[in-house]
Amino acid sequence: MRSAITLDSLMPFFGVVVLILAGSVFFPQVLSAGYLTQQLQIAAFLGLLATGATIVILLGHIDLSVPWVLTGAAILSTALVGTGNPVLSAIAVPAALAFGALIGVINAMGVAILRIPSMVWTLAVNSMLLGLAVLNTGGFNPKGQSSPLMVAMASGDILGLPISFLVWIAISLILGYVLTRTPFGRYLRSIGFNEKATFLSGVSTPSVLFVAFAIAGMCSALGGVMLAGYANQAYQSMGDPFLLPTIAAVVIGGTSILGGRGGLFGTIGGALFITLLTSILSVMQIDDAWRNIIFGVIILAMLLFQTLRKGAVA
Amino acid sequence: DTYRPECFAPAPGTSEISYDAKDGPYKLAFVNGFAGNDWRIQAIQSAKAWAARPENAGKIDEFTVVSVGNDSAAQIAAIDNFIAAGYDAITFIAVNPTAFEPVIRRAERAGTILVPFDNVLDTDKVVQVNESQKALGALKAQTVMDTLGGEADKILMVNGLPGNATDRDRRLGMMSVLEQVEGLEIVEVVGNWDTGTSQKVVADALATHGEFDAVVSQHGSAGSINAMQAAGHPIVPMGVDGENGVRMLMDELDIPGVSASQAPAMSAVALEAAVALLEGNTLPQTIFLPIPQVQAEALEAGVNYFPDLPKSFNTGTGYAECFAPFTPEELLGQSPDNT
Amino acid sequence: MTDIRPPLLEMKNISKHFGATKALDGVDFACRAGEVHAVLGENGAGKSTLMKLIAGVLQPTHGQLRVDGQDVALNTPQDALRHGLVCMFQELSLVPDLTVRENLLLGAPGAGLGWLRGTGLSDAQDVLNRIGGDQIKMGARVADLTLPQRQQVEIAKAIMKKPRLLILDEATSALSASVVDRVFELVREARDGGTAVLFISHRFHEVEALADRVSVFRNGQRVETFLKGAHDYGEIIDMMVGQKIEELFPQKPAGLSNAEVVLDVRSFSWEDRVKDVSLSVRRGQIVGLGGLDGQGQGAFLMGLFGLLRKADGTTAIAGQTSDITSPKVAKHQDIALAYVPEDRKTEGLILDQSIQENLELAALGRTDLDAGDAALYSGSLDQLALKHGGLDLPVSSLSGGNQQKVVLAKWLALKPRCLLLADPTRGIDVKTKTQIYAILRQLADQGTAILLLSTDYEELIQLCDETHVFFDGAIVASLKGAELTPQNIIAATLNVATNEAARHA
Amino acid sequence: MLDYMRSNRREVIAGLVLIALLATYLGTHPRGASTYVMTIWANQCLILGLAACAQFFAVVVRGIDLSVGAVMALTNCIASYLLDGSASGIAFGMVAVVAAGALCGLLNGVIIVFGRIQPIVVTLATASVFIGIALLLRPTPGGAVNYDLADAMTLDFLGIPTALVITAVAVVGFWLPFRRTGLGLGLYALGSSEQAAFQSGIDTRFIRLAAFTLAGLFGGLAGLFYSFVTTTGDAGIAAGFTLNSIAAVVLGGVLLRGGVGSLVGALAGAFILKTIASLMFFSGIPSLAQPLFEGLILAGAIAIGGADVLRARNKLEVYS
Ligand SMILES: Nc1ncnc2c1ncn2[C@@H]1O[C@H](COP(=O)(O)OP(=O)(O)OP(=O)(O)O)[C@@H](O)[C@H]1O
Ligand SMILES: Nc1ncnc2c1ncn2[C@@H]1O[C@H](COP(=O)(O)OP(=O)(O)OP(=O)(O)O)[C@@H](O)[C@H]1O
Ligand SMILES: O[C@@H]1[C@@H](O)[C@H](O)OC[C@H]1O
Ligand SMILES: [Mg+2]
Ligand SMILES: [Mg+2]
Repeated sequence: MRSAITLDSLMPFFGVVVLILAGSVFFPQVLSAGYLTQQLQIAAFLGLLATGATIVILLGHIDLSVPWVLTGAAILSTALVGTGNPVLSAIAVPAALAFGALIGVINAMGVAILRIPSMVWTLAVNSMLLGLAVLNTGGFNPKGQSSPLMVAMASGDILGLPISFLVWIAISLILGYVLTRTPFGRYLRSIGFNEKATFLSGVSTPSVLFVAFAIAGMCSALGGVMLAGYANQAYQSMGDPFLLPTIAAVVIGGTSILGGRGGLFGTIGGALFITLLTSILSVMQIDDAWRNIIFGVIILAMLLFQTLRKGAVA
Repeated sequence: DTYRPECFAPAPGTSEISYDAKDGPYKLAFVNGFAGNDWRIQAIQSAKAWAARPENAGKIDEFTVVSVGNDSAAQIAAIDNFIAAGYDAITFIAVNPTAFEPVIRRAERAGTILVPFDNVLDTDKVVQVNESQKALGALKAQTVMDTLGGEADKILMVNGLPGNATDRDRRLGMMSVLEQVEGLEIVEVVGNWDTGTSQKVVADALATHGEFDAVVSQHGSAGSINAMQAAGHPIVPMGVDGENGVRMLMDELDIPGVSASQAPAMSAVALEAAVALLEGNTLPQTIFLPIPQVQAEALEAGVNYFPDLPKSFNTGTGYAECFAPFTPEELLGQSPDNT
Repeated sequence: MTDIRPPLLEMKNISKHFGATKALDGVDFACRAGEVHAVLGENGAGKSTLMKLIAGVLQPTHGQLRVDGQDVALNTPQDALRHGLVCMFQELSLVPDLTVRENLLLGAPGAGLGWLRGTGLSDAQDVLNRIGGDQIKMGARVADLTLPQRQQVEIAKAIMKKPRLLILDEATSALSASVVDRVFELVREARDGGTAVLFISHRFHEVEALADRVSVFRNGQRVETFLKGAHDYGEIIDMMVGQKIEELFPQKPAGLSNAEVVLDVRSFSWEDRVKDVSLSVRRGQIVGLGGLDGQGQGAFLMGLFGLLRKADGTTAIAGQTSDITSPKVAKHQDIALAYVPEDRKTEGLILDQSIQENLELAALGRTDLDAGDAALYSGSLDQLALKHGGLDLPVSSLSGGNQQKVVLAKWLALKPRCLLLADPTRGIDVKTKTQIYAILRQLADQGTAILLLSTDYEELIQLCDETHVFFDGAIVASLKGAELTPQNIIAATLNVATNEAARHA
Repeated sequence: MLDYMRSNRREVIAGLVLIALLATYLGTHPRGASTYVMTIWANQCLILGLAACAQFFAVVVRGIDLSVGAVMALTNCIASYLLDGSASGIAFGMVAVVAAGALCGLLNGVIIVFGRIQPIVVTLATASVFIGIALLLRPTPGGAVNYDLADAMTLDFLGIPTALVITAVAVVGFWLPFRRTGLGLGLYALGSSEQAAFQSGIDTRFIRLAAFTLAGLFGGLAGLFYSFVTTTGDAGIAAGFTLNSIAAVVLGGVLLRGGVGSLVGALAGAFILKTIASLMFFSGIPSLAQPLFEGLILAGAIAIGGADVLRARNKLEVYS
């Protein structure tokens, strides 16, 4: 079994260190435990989404329904809690996860059965979810609220470490195990490289796609639940700012956008890196235009660095 | 004199506009930009609630609402379509303040009245309904400075979505007050009008800049308050927007300051203005609606905020000076299938 | 033949390394105008690598190339084309989504980025006509052509460039004997006109028929170059493999007619591509499937493996009727079918993954096996003598023959009751073939039902106990024993002569 | 004819879907089919159409360009400075705007080819940079485009919408001849099989650079035409166009795996997408239900293309 920790996946962690050091030149507080744990807490939201995205990208696909799966899960869970009914409140989180899984299954139906490119099918699913959310908000609008559990998951801490971060890492570990130590993980990457040959090896490739998209949907939903816990509410479009950073985090983490190659370890670094970069650009009060430019240039620099290193080895 | 100035208050120095009266009932359309946004959804609901009120329903032949997304070309096309279809008046929230000059000319030729609101146009050719964005910003800043007795060392300003004229003007309004304060350090972050984003950037600002004497924030302010709570930041005066959740927090935590909002019910006022114009009345070219605002002390559950409604609900359910504000039931009871 | 001019192409002390693999190691090689120079060697000997250096696809790690005695650097295929060096690759250089015409235009001499004129198209059409490709429509998408048709187009595309040096790297592997003959005629003509030809084939009789000179390669080195006829077949094989090969084909056991039936297929039909095919395989038998390409035999194998929707007919394995709806069902221990697909690179293997991972992939889904257990594979890997630099290297680093060994080993790990093979020895060297034949025969003896689709009638005759020949979706002849002759097979293939007798319901 | 339809099945399906949608739209429109209505429709369609053309050039070489919208935003902002004033100034301005787009594309291409990074990732990053520059130029929307020019480009010509004339010129004047050049064929070859293209002696690097430069150029054209329609510059327009351009090419029968499809298909896909959105105007669908319906129709249109595979009788066919 090849190690999940490659040089590629270590890159973003180096990047994180560089960012912290560079940031601390302007703001010594960047080195404080408070600031750093806060980044861990916030990175968890992006991290969870990127975890799901990694799985789908390893398959050689992409999931553009992340934003409104996230929003939908947040609306659903807060609505259930908002009913005040203890039973409905208790199932809020599981229901949101089930919703995520369901959307994942719908995504997979288009991709695995109808063979529609995931890039457009999941986009279409995203628009339908947006439509559902708009219709729902407009028609009957239940009072929404986050449950104490949701708030704790997003904002609580254990021994100084944010629970959101611990949840993210726990899920990464579990899924990391699944990816590297189980047939499912092997199938996933095989499909990412060559779906036809995997199918011909007697693998039910559609099932793998279904499970993978369902897991990704659940990750997005969990991200939505947590974000609702963090903001203590759900709101339309809460997922929109996450789409491109999610993909960026996965790629920066060394997972090939073509599928097959990569893993969750790098994604952890990628999510931390993107979160920290965004945060530092924000606290430096850099003008929006320059924030965009610097963000793009740094991502490019990271990518070029990765390929240059490979070039040097070959 | 212009028509009902207590509601359709003229902006300073604005001109007046009137058209020849037309007989009703009228064909009206509301062309929204992006739909997946709580404020906009409520604006649509307000418009429909207005059209459903008996005193208005009789004047309306047809009322159509469409949302086109964040694409000014698509919005231009939608408006052109309603012009082509012979609509009498079209209200819209402009995706872009400078893109509608040719449409205005085409509407004029066809005799269709355009009434932009909320995100309005850089034009003096049509009647526009809005609150003064600068005044909205200034109000928040002025209130917190007054609460602080006019002195402060450091203030946090949470801005909206960059690239929008409303964001720009609200910021300018805040700046106009804050720049007068001697020795004041202003820390600006970009919250994108989004609760979650605001919460993140405020959390970061608190972690790196320490404590602030006050906070002024645009849409999404609940995030700012959440972040301060999480960081154990002391209660300081705040100027915030009018989302239900913000008012709940402000009341619960006894945060001094003001909650002032851009009210989505503005969509109804815009329709009211359109009908007034169709009936031959004269209106100011730029209308500055009275800014719905509540001083922190005056917050009261069930009156100016609603614990039973979602936090993302916008409390701006009406402009009392124009017509009786919509009750939440009136807005939410609107079934989605009676356009 | 005395020629004082420098050779058309000369290679001096050429090496090509891929990481630790030395594909070529200090090779000196020359090819003269007006000769057909055969390059022989087992899989992985470095033949294709040598050709790719000449074609500008690869660049040497060390060494120098000369054209007409002048040092040249061939950094891209364009550089090679400029010197008149044209290669027909083992992996075809046709663009699948473009039409035949467009492919020819792309490769036409002088075709740049600008306006394309049809220059050379009529030459190409002439070539196609001459080599039996007159059926191929200029407007057909290459992806829709059969492999032999693609090879014909590739040949036309190469010849229309009027090469000074023409490389045929297993360019005729899928062509039937009669077409190969016509291609050879064309090649000889070109040679007589002064073209140098480098010819690679694993079919010895083709070398025999075409070559003037022969170079034998082994392990990245040139062993010897000699005029054809200087060494006999046995000697050449010894040179190639570095050891003696006693018998290519294993001995066929006698008297199987009443052995138990392992695989029994009744009335298998699918669309109008496979028509009412029935056959059975007994213990100890290897059953061949012959026929021209595209007559339904390939589809039939696919159907048995559960790849075709709405196929009719029944399949029984060891007396147990099974409904096989997908490869996953097919490989389940209750059925235990294995299928070695035609295209090992895209269907048989996951090239980017390691040899180990490829070996495990089929066994992974079997609850009764531990895919990680090396013992599952070691037996067949030893028997097939897989040549590799470590099981954790990507399978793409193996030569074609060794890749095929991995595909076989991956399926043999499942101890299949029935093995379906789609032309498993195409492009495979003689030694590897012997190894594969031996293992197939041994499996058959142990009771595995083996269905072998082959384009090589030697195999159908020498290895198979019975051969069914397909034509237009149906079996038109079932030959065994003394009936298994080249004449009968070819006749059946074309569905001429005594076909009535062989047709059964 | 039948042969043509079979080999261009995807474009034919897209065309039929478009005709059906357009008929529905015109059928529900109170004004019906008229030059005015067609002009409004065609303007919108052409903007996304040009964006889809940009995406097409990236996709046909097996890439994705996530910077299409950003290039539009940037060129739109540039146009808002250059398209007002003297006639010669405007002429220069138009060239400069398109050239700026091509330059963006070239930059993408250079990073992709020489940095050996996946296009989707490169353009994700460069999009951020382009938007940043656009925001430097136009922190908030503003500037102006000469109204006469804008009118000339966005109204009609002898009763035919100018946008449709431009579409026809793009197809007949550019695409059909282009398809018969070595470059045009090379794009397909590269996208269909890079290995085969390379071994056929095609300069794959140059072709890929050219493809992304063309993508940028069409992005610039989209930005330019957007400027004519909106007569102003806005840095915030990127988001919608990028993803829609991808949906458009797929609807138009261009395969994301490269090598298959045409500019005509890309245009048809874009027109379909915009017609779906226009259907909402007079559909009578409740306003808050419109986004859902739009999503459903989009998904339906996409699924029509996908349903094809359910007919495949050979399970391996779906993997190609
Ligand atoms: N791109 C590559 N990367 C790594 N190793 C390679 C590569 N190409 C070829 N090799 C190795 O170089 C050696 C020579 O391969 P080559 O393809 O030249 O053999 P060949 O003689 O043509 O074999 P065959 O008869 O199977 O075609 C083999 O060991 C092969 O594994
Ligand atoms: N006209 C056609 N209609 C449907 N499918 C076709 C057609 N032509 C080829 N195919 C596909 O190609 C596959 C190969 O089947 P075919 O019968 O041509 O194989 P074959 O004769 O055994 O070829 P080979 O000898 O190369 O293995 C079939 O599964 C089938 O799906
Ligand atoms: O005016 C703004 C409105 O246009 C937007 O949709 O929501 C936030 C408001 O502040
Ligand atoms: Mg109170
Ligand atoms: Mg070879």
